[in-house]
This record gives sequence, C-alpha cells and structure tokens, in this order.
Amino acid sequence: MFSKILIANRGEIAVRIITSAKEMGIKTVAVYSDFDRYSLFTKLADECYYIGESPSSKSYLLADKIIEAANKSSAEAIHPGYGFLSERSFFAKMCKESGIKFIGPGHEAIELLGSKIDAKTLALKNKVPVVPGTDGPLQDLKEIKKTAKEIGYPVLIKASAGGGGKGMRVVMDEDGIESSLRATQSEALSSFGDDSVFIEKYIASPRHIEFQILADEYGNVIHLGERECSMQRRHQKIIEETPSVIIDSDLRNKMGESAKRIVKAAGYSNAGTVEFIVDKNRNFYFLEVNTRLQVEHPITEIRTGIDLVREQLKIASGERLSFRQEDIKFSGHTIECRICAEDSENNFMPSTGKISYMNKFLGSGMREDTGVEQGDEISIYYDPMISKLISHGADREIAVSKMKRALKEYRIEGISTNISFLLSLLESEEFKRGEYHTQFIEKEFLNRHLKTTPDGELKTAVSLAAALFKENKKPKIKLNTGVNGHVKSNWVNKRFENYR
Amino acid sequence: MFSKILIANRGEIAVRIITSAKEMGIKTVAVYSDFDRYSLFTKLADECYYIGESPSSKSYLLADKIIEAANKSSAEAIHPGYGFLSERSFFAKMCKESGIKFIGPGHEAIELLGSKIDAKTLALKNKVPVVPGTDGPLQDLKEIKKTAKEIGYPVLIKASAGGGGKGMRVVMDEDGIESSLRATQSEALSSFGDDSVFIEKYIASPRHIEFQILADEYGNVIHLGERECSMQRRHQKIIEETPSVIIDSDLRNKMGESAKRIVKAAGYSNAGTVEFIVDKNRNFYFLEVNTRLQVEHPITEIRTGIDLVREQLKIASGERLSFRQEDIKFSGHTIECRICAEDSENNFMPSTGKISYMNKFLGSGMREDTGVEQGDEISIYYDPMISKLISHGADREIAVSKMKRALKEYRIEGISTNISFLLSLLESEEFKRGEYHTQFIEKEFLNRHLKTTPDGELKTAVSLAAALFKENKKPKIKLNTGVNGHVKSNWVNKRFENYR
Amino acid sequence: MKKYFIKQESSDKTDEVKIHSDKNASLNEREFQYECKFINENTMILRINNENYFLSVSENEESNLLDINIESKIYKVSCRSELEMMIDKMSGNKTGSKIRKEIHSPMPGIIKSINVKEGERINKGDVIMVLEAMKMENEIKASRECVIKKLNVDVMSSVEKNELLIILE
Amino acid sequence: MKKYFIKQESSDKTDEVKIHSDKNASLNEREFQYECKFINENTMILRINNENYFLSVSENEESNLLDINIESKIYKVSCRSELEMMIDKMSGNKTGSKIRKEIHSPMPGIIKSINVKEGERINKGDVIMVLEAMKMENEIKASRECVIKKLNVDVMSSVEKNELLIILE
Repeated sequence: MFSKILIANRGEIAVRIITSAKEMGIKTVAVYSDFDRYSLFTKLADECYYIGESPSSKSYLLADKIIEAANKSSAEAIHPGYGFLSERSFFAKMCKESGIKFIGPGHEAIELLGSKIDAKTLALKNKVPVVPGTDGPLQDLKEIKKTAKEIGYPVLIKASAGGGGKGMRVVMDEDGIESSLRATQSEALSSFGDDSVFIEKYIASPRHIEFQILADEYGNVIHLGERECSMQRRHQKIIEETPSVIIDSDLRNKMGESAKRIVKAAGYSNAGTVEFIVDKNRNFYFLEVNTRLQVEHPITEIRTGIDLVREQLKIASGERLSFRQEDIKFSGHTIECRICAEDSENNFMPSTGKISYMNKFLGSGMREDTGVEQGDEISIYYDPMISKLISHGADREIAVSKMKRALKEYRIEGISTNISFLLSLLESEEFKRGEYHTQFIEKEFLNRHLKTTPDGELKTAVSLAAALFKENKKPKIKLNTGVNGHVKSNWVNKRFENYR
Repeated sequence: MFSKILIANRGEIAVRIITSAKEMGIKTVAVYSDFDRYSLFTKLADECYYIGESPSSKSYLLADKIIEAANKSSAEAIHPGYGFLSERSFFAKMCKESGIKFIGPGHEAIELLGSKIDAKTLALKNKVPVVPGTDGPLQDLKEIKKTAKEIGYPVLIKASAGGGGKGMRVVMDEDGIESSLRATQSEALSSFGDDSVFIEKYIASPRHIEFQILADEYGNVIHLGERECSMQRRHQKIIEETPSVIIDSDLRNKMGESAKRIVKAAGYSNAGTVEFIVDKNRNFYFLEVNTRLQVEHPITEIRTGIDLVREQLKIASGERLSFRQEDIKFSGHTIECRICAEDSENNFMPSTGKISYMNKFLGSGMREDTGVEQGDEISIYYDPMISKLISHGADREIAVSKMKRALKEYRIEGISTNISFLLSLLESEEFKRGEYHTQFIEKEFLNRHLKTTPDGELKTAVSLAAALFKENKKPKIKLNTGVNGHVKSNWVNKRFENYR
Repeated sequence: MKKYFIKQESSDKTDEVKIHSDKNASLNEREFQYECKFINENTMILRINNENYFLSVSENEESNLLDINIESKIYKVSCRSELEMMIDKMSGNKTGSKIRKEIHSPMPGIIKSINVKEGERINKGDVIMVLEAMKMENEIKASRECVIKKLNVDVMSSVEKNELLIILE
Repeated sequence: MKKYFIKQESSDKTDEVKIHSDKNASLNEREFQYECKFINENTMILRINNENYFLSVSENEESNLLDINIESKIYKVSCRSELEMMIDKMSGNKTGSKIRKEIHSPMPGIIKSINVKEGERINKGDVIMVLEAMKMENEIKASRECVIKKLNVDVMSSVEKNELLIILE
C-alpha cells in the first residue's frame, strides 16, 4: 500500500478521499489555490502545497504544478477526484511517465471510453444495446439530415466531445435541424475545440440509471448495483437513490453484466460508472462510462457497506479485489440530495457570498459529505455544491422521512440555497411513487405553483417573526415621534442583549 | 400510532427520541428546566413546556409537573429516556392512571425487575445462571459473615436498591467485611432510603456483556445481539462495541435465549437490556435487567439496521413486532465512545464552563448523538456526557480506524474532555486484541505512563505553536524595554488581524 | 407598543401585528403570549404559547420582501412599520415596494448574449440577457413588464458583481 | 525578532524559539519557514514547510503550563518570554512555574469528607478532601508535598466554584 498520496482536487471530494486515506494510515497531500488556502480539505491534510491562483485554469487544471507538488512531497500516487483532470488521459499518462501511480484506470482506457463514438462501438461489439444513431462523427448538414430521417424524429444532436449536458440539443422535426446543428457546433468548437457531432434517436421521458463498477488490475470485475439519477435539472443530477424503483433483480443482473462486459473489454481497472438510459418499457441503452469516482458514490457505499475510495487505493496499489460478485449484499434504501448555492426561487441563479451561519442536525441514519464550514465563502470559481446529504433507512419510506427531517433542520444563512426546492421535490407525488424521469423537473415540476400561504398558528409565527426581525434591526436612534417618546423601553433593551 | 408524545428527559437522549418521532410524523413535546430553556432538544421539539428549576429534583424528577405538561399539550404518550424517572415504577403507574401511555414496560415489570433479589430469583427459576450469593436482603453482620464464608472470599457487598456502580464494595477477606458493610449501608440509606444489602461471589476480571431485547405486548420477544461494555471506569461505561470478540454465535444464541426467558417470565414489553457478567472461561451470569433504552443503544441500531426508538413507539402504540428472531441480520462492527466533560489528566475531575469552540469532522461511517452545540454551557446539574461518537465499519479494524480518525478531528474548547484518554484506550494493546475486562482501566491502564514527548517535526510544531500563542495573547501595550523598541512591527499587526 | 403591517405575498389582506411587550403580542387584535431569543441577526427561537419555531428571517433584495424560513419552507411577507405606512400613503405607493429601475449583475461573469434592444417593450419573464458564471449560463429575466431604456454592456463583455447592466423606463 | 524559551513537560532541556517574521522562525538556531492563521484565540492552522497542523493551545491553570492539542493528543510545555526569564532569574525561580499556596474549589458542590488536619504534612497524591458534584465524588489531591496551613471549609458544607478550600504552607 502507498504511504503517501496527493489529492489533485478540492472541496468535498478532497475531504472524502483524505478521510479514507487517513483511516488506512496513508499520509495525505493537498494542493490548493489562493481561494482554498484555509479551506476544510487543507485543514485535514497532512501536507499542503500551493499551486496557483483561484481560477481552476490557473491551479487545479495545471498538470505540471500538480506533478511537481507530488514530486516535492514524495507522494507515490495521485487521486484525481472528479472533474478537473480526472478524465484527462494526458494527465494519467503524465503521472505514469513521472513514476507516480494515477489512482484510476490506465490512460488508454480513459482515452478509449472518453470518445463517445468509440465507446458506443465497443458496447455494440460486446452485445450491449445502444441508442440507435450514427456510429461516426458528422459535420455535413445534408448527411445529417439524411441520417436523422433514417433514425426517425425526434433526434438528439450531441457534440462528440461534450458531456454533462453541454452541447446537446433535441430536434423535433426537419425544420429545426439546421439552426440546432449550427448552435451545437459553435458551442462545441468554443468549449471543446472540436465541432464534430453525432445524432441519435431521442428517447422521451427516459430514466438515467448507472452502475458502479470495481475492476482490479488482473481482469476481475464486479458491479455494486445501480443508482437512479433521473432527478435532474439542465442535465445536472439533484437527487439520486438506490435501488431504483423500476429495477428488479433480473434487470439489475442484466444491466450489471452488460456494464461489466464493456469495462472488461476496455481493459479497465479501478472504480468506474457505466451510464444507461432506460425507456418506459424498461429497455436499456448504454450511454457512456465515467472513468472516475462519481459525486453520488456514497449511496452505493452505504447500501453495500463497501468504501469505494478504500477499494480505489487498494486496486491502484496492485491488490486483487477481495470479494466476488456473489459476496455483494445490498441493505435498505439510500438517497442523496445535493445542496447547492443557488436561488431556486429566482431561476436557480448561483448565489455567492459568505456563509454567516450554518446549523444542522443530522441524527441517526444520515451522512454528510461537505467541504464547507460556517464562515467560508462561496465563490464564482468553483462548483456551487455546498454539501451532499445522504440518508439510509430500512426501506424507501424511512430513507425519505430521514432526508426530509434533515433538510428541514439544515440552516444556511448568508447565501441562497436549493433546500426548499429539494424538499418540495421529495414531497411531490411523482417522487413519492418513484415515477419520475430526466425531464420531470423542467417539463412538469417547475410549472407548478408551489407557493405556500401559512395559516392558523403558522401564520401567527410568520407575522410575528417578521415584526420582531424588523424591530430588532431598527437602528438604535431615538425617534422623536412625539406620540410615543419612550422608544427605548425596558423590553427592547432586553432583546438587544439577547442578540449576540 | 400516537399523534403527539412528550419526552420526559433532556440532552442527547431527548434529541434522539425527537428524531425518530419526527420521522414517523409524530409531534413532539419537550419539557425543560431553567438551564435548558434554549438547549438543542428544545429547539428541535414542536412544543416546549417549562417545568422548573435547574436541579433535576426540581424539574426532571417532578412526575406531577411532567404529567401536567402532557395533559396541557394533549400528548398521548410519554417517553422517559434513560435516567431520571425512566425506571421508577410509580411514574409508569401515574402515567397509566392519568390515561397516558408510558413508553416502556408496565409498572409491575419495572417493580419486579427493579429489585435485584426478585430479579435473581426469577432468573434462577428460568434456568439462567446467576452469581452465587444470598437470595434475600441481609442486615445483620454475623449472618453476613457466615454467608460470605460459605460463598468464599472475595465477595461483593451490594446495596439492594443500588445501581450504576453506587453502593458496591469488594471485600477480600473477613477482616475487611465490617467496615465495608457499614460504609455500604450508610451510603445506601442516604442514597436510596434502604440499607438492606446482599452478598455475592466476586468474579475477578469479568466482562460486562448485555443483550438488547424487544418485546411486544402480545408475548413476542426477540434479542438483537450483545453489546460488549467492559471498558469501564468507576462502573461507568466509556467504550462499547458489538460484536464482542469473545462471543461466538453459539454463546450469543445461548445468552440471547436466556435473556428472552427472563424478560418473558417478567411479563415484560417494550425495549430492555439484560446484563450479564462473563468470566474468563466464558461462563455467563445474569446481573440485572435495565427496563429502559440504554445510553449505548446506537451500536445495536447500526449493526442490525433497526431503529430502537421507532420500535419502542410502535410497541407502545399496540403494534406487534414486525420481525422474528431469524429475520435479525448483523452487519459489520460498531463502536461507541462517550465524550465527557472531564479532565482525564487531572483525576477525571468534572469540567464545567462554556464550550467556546466546537469543530468536528465526522465523515463516512460515523454517527454522533449529542445534545450540545458550540456556545452551550456544561453545568454541574446534569450528566457530564457531551456526545456519543459511533463508528461502523465492515470489520473491527475499520471501525476502530474510523473512530480514531473522528476523535483526532473532534475539537472542543473552553472545557476539558476525555478525548485524549479515549484515544489512548483505543491505542492500547488490550483494546486492539479485544482482551479487556471491567477492571482493566483502573487496575492496569491508569498505572501506565502515557506521557508523549514530541520529537522531530512534531516538536518544532509544538514549540512554535506555544510561542505564537503567547505572542498573539500579549496585551497590546508598548513595552519600553529600551533594547527592542519597535514592538509593534508590521508582522505582529498582521497576525492580530488574522485572529478573529 | 409597536405596530407592524404584514402582508403575505400570496394574499391581498394586510394583517396587523402589535408587540405589547417582550411577552405579549397580538395579531389582528387576537392577543397571545410569546418568547423570542435571537441566535444571531437572522435566526431566532420563537415560542408562541408553547409552540416552538426555530426560524430565520432574511431580507430579499430582489423582491424587497422578508423571507421567513421555517423548517426550510420559505414564506414571503412584506412588513411595514407605522412610520413606513405613513410615508407610503403620502407618496401614494400602496404596495410598499420600490419599483426597481436598474438591473445589476448578480455576480461576476461574462455576458453571453443580449436578447433585447434599447427602447424595446418586454413582458414579465422575458429573458433579457444570459450571463455565464460558475460554469453555468444564467438567464436574467424581466420581473415586470417594462421598456428597456439603456443597455450598459455588450455581448462577451465581462462584468463585476453589482455592475449596472440595464436601465429600465 | 521575538525569543521564547520552551520546555517540554517530560524533558529537562530548554529549547529556544525565535520568531523572525510572520514567515520565518527558528528552533535552536535551525531556521525554517512557517505560516500561521488563528481561527480563534486558541485554535490555529500552523504550516511548517509544507506540513500542516490544525491545533489548539490552552493555558492549564492547574499546572501553569500550555496544553498543545494536536490530533487530540496533548503536549504540555512551559513557554517563557525573554522578559519572563529575566524576572524568573532575578527571583530565583528556575522552573518558571509559580508554586500555588491555595486550593480553590474547581466547581460548586458539597464537601463529603476531609482527610487532613491543619498542620499535617502530606505527600504528593494524597487525598485532601472529597467534593461531591455532578453526582460524582471528586477527590482533591495534593499536587506536591506540603503542609496544611488552614482549612477553610467543614465537612458537608456546600461550596461555590473557586471558593478557597485550603491554604498550604
């Protein structure tokens, strides 16, 4: 096993990796930007190296700087987390050439699976169904029109190098195809430096379901069950759960084995995730492989009792998987909610500023993965995710009730969050029944009128709270209203004493 | 199910009960003393009733006041937590007579099992071994001497009404018996108003192992496995774990079935704990039944996936147990550490004062049950326990490594705690091997020299930290030392800016 | 005794809260007992009769309303003191909310597109421009029907937080 | 430049820390780089070269030493400034710690028993009295060999925090 590793990431995922490493007796090295000088993950690490300015292009994306820090600190391996350099094959290659173990798959596998078209070809070769579409990149409008007609509208135009919802457009009929193609191509060119696209059948109201994979360096591969990730807004996952209400053990087995075939064929090792979409008739289609740890990995950890970061470190250090597929046991139901700094009442506008107050009560059955503490700043530089709340219960109903309680008791002041939005999602009939899909939020939920008007005792509380807040904030100036001269009465003073 | 319950307790256990009730959609009523007006448990409750002054004799022990609050708030049931009125049969009876459901066993069972001698008789009748000793209360010295001789020294003198380590003395030979008897009797008289004692065989280096029981009101009883509670100081449990390293499934089954027999014979319902001591040859002897929820109940919850408070509420509302003995599955290893406000470097002197700073990092696999927050006061009125940290891992080694990490990252300032003591216990060879007994701490561990002298880089850090602390604290007075006049140099100012 | 006028966002009725002392208050003349402890400027423990609320209040700059957060549900109210109501009456502003005539950048970022022209009349909800920040595209929408008086920025210009983007008529 | 003299509790050797600036310091003339940020009066992030310590320091009234808490292990050191060392030297106090001549009650409680008489010579570790508080009996022990000069309390008397219990010679 390694004696020291470097974490080429920040925030909650850096904290998460440090946690498992410490428990294994491995020393940890953090790298940080100006903004992160005293962020939680640097406080927890054994060593800290400064790598540059706050924008990630000047720090967390600088492969050279990170390799340099690894060399200086004598770290034997680098964990890339998610995002940043985690899926860049050149970085995995640089690590290898510097004699540092990259904690993830080999750069060849990253490169192979990083190309949507190659990955699709690989899936087909291994008898895993894919969404009908072009099997090569296209650029010419005429050819694209012809292909779209063959596949049948609606179709999806996707940037070949895209991801995370970027560079994707649905085209309902031939009239819309030209403008959509131009828009997709210009976006793809500026974002990824590559304007090739491909086209596929658009599947209405699909589920996004993914499988967690572990593969050692000796060809042993297992899956750890599915994650239901259909609760999305703008292709960003918001709530994830496992098991999925639509997956029975038969389908789980079929999809899990498909996922394993792809990963095996790619010569993949370490942790990875195979994404599928599932249509209304429970047909599944391979989507892509994420060649890294996922944001939502904790729900799998809790339901299987397997620490994925620990397994990543063991695999990277050359150990064999210590369990077989039949050893994997699933227990209860797990849900994750992503708490983000965004104003869900104002078009999900990102919210920046200082967290002036944070008070939470997790209680039994709850886990929180976070990189942020009271007093910290939420900046424009990085992802707006503040925290991942994860609940575990004997069944789905209990897991949901725990999550709701914890969300109600999670307080953040100084910035806006999506907590009330998460809570209304959990309270929707569709979520209760488990009947939702990737377009549910945008096409259905956001059109609903969810304003709550308090009544009875709650109305009294709301009204009095508003009045007391205003009273307490009032500048301590003696008003000469004439009628009511004794403004500074005894009880006002008392209240001021209480506050701070 | 109840729609509203009252919690006749405070601190972490009140918080714990509120948590499960909320998850079940049950409204919660807290009662509080002057000291607890704004304690965490009152913040989380739906309703709060004031019941008296801070000393528990003037609030939490006032059965009348509590019943009154229950009536005013229309609570249908009362959960007594642990301590206070939880094992007082008169209170259970008062509840019943007031038409309020007591969430616990019937008052007859509490009374029967509350008498050590009756409980022992019941055990013997049901073929559960007990420690050899007198089967009735004794008061006469001559008779006591005779009995002690028959049993064989060393013997234990115990107050008939005692508990929690109070009113207990080991007598090594006949010379010591008279003074020990007098001391025990006077203590018992002043503490419990009853000076009868009994005598039993003293078992050297025993284990304290207890079984969690659930019994519904229809005679169905199951056990949820053991808890190893031998890590004690002055008869107070400090670290608990499950499973016990000395219990195999055969012994677990035997002890569990013994526990069930006693509880069944007592006509017991709701949650309860049957305590045993186990000698070096793994012979077990019934000790007593705790007719309430235990402090250390979380380790059983985590290992079985069963929420004990939820089960208590379901049983009290008349539901049948929803699982049978064979449904109970155990997973992994769980440990609990009790963090207390006491100065373990100064003879465990209780420490009072305000918690000026609290910073913890739990992370994956950890649970915390607490009733205090930063800014709270630790008082002389109540138990000095601040928090229960609970870790869960796939095996004992992982659970221990998680606990150690969390303890290292648990910061409390303003009061002294036993965190460093807990950490050294976990690091002791005996704990590592699981070879410890109820006298380990006092007879062996406390005699060790555990002072740590830092060296190398650690010594540099310790020395510089001391100097910087002193530098930062220095009053901002310009010293006229003559030699070094420029005291307020630029960098000192900078540091002062950082601080706060 | 202090008097405040409260209007729930979704209601047309104005309620009257009177704070008689630190123990007694009334809502529309219905008296009740309460207790309040501020944890900080925004957070308080409020107990009415024996009901307990651990809640927070914050001023929403966007809407000029107070957001009352109880168990992570947000209730929006306008709250005016007697004095403010007098001023409102004199100035003829019945709703008590200022109409904002300028739109400022909510955060630093880059203007990706501008969908309106100067002089154009737009409706509530129309997208005025798109600001890219935190790797996300954020639409800046009209909160009321209005006419664009002046555009202060160009497409692809980078803006600071609170920088003036548009003046409305 | 500031100079401090540090002695680990378990060592006889005194080490010399020099703080040259907010970036440079030395221990026994060995120079190194550091960085320090105080989170509050007691807690700091200290980085030496690139090693990271998130630690806290508190003054132990009992021992007159500083408790340095690193990862929940407590290191006890005495820390004297140059000025304090000078004063120590002049007053002939070599260890730098004041000898306490009074014992005060560490918390409110009731004196359950007194095991010594006035004028009695006792050894380090001897139990002087037992104080009951927080439902526990707490032994008050002698921290050094001494003679009891005056007992200020009686058995069963209740005492407040910091109340004078005993004067030593």
